[in-house]
Amino acid sequence: MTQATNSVITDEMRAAIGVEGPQAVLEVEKTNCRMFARSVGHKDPVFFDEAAAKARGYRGIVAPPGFLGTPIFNPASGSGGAPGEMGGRGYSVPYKRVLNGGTDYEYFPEADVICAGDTITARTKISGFEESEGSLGPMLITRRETTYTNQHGKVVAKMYGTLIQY
Amino acid sequence: MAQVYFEDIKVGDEIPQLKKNCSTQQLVLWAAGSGDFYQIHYDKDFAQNTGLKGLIVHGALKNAFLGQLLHDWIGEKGQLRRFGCSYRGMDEPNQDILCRGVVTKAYADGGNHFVELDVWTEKPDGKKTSPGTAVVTLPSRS
Amino acid sequence: MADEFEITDEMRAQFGVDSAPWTYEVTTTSVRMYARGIGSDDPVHYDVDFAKSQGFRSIVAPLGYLGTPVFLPGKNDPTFGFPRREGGPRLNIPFKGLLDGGTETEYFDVICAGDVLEESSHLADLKLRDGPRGKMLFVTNESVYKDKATGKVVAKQKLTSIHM
Amino acid sequence: MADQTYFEDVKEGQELPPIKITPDKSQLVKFAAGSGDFNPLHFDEKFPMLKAMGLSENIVHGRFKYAQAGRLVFALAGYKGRVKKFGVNYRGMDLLNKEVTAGGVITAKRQEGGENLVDLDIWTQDADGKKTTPGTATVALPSKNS
Repeated sequence: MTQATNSVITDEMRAAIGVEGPQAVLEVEKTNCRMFARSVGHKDPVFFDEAAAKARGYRGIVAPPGFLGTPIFNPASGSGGAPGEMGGRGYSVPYKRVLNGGTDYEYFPEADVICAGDTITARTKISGFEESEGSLGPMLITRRETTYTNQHGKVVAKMYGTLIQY
Repeated sequence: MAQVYFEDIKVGDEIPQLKKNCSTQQLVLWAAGSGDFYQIHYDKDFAQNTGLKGLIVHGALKNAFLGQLLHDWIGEKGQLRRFGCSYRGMDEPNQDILCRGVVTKAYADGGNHFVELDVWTEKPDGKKTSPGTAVVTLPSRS
Repeated sequence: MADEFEITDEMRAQFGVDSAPWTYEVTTTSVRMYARGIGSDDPVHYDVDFAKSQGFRSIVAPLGYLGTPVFLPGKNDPTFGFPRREGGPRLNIPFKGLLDGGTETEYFDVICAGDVLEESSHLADLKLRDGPRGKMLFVTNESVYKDKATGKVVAKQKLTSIHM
Repeated sequence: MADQTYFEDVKEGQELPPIKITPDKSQLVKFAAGSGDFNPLHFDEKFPMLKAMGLSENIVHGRFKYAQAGRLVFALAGYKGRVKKFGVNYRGMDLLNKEVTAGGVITAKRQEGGENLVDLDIWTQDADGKKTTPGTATVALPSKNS
């Protein structure tokens, strides 16, 4: 993170690194595990059939790769956005365009596997900023990390997201 | 599919490919499954008003395809530890999306047998639209 | 062929023949999704604590929503999600056109998130009418939804299709 | 949600406050997600069946209109009333981005089996006022005397 003279990274932004945002509660249910798996095209019965999943040693229907639960939607509170959304971070960036640069999912199967019936708490923090000059011009890359903890207090997954503003 | 073991693979091996082709219906199914109802994936007029040529496939869906590619390969005894990709290019509905993976590293650590891979989705012309990496563990025959 | 169509005794014999049961699940996320889908902002469909404060077991399924059929690849219709199952009436209908004629739901209890229902359907009615373009066959199937935990019938839904 | 309506509050001929909604594609896709009906007829303007029907615009799910009638009936019942029955017939199509209005009128009040029942004619109508989805409903309302 070199400090170019024209850097858009401010002290406020540096102070925001590592600060966890508000928690989001996500529900992992049979209906949404199946819907997610169906929409991807999965065929493995562990994502659909509770008896098959249990026969393979899981607590219930397994959450398919990339599915970390559905945020609780409530029109009254405007909630229901995916965890990892920025919200009011208390800083502004002089770029108007935003791209989702990519997403990585990390699982911790030794701790626990996410299954239908789980309630997951997710918290997102900024892990760093980078600046670069690409074909789109100068850009700010924001790296974010969301930690997913299940109802037994086990960290079951992390999501690493890259946001590109230019 | 037969279970793949750590001893069966070596660096440079390509894993079995997964071919996808998203109908407009699949994009709406994905909206339902993921909760991402952004209109550029199912409303052509909306997509064109944002400057796109037409509907595009959700990046996260291509990421989930890579999840399926890996899940189907590692079998019942394998474990998916990490996977993901960057979103570098757009894919359109009704066009083939080929999901691929190549082993880049294989090692044992702490009783687990790790395999690292480069994974990606590519268009019919070979352009990689979603390059990424993955880490899985496989069972060992020993 | 369609012009000479008449309802036969063989068809009438299908009345009341129950299909194999299928499980329908009502979950908090599925109730919220349906409520969003119909544009409702009534908190009784979204907020579990609020719904309980109003005397309900959990958030209330909006009217018309009787749960989501368990989806198993290859066993459910990929577009509509309904189960393709054994048993139930088999009608050999010669008409090509098909219209959704109507829906009627009878409730015997409030359906809430957490409910697991067992649904079974049967042929409830057949009517042949003369329409402007020839004969029209009205086929009404009735689905009966039982609470799996108590065995109590919580709702019945009639779906009428028009073949012409 | 409005205040609870009691049996004593309503009379024959009374109209219910209408519910209006103009379903855009996003709304119909959310309904597909909620209802499980993923027929492309409702979201893909290039779906061949649409052209075969002589249409260039997606059509609203019949069950979406049924659900709007359901919202109307549920609003009458309130949290203390119970909807006993509601049904509609699908008589005409509604198109995307056109206003759908759910309406109803009370046709009878009766007491039966210890319940205070209200019968209704219900419908949804299109932007031109045509009732494309007529039907009936029965609601049990609480009484102020109990």
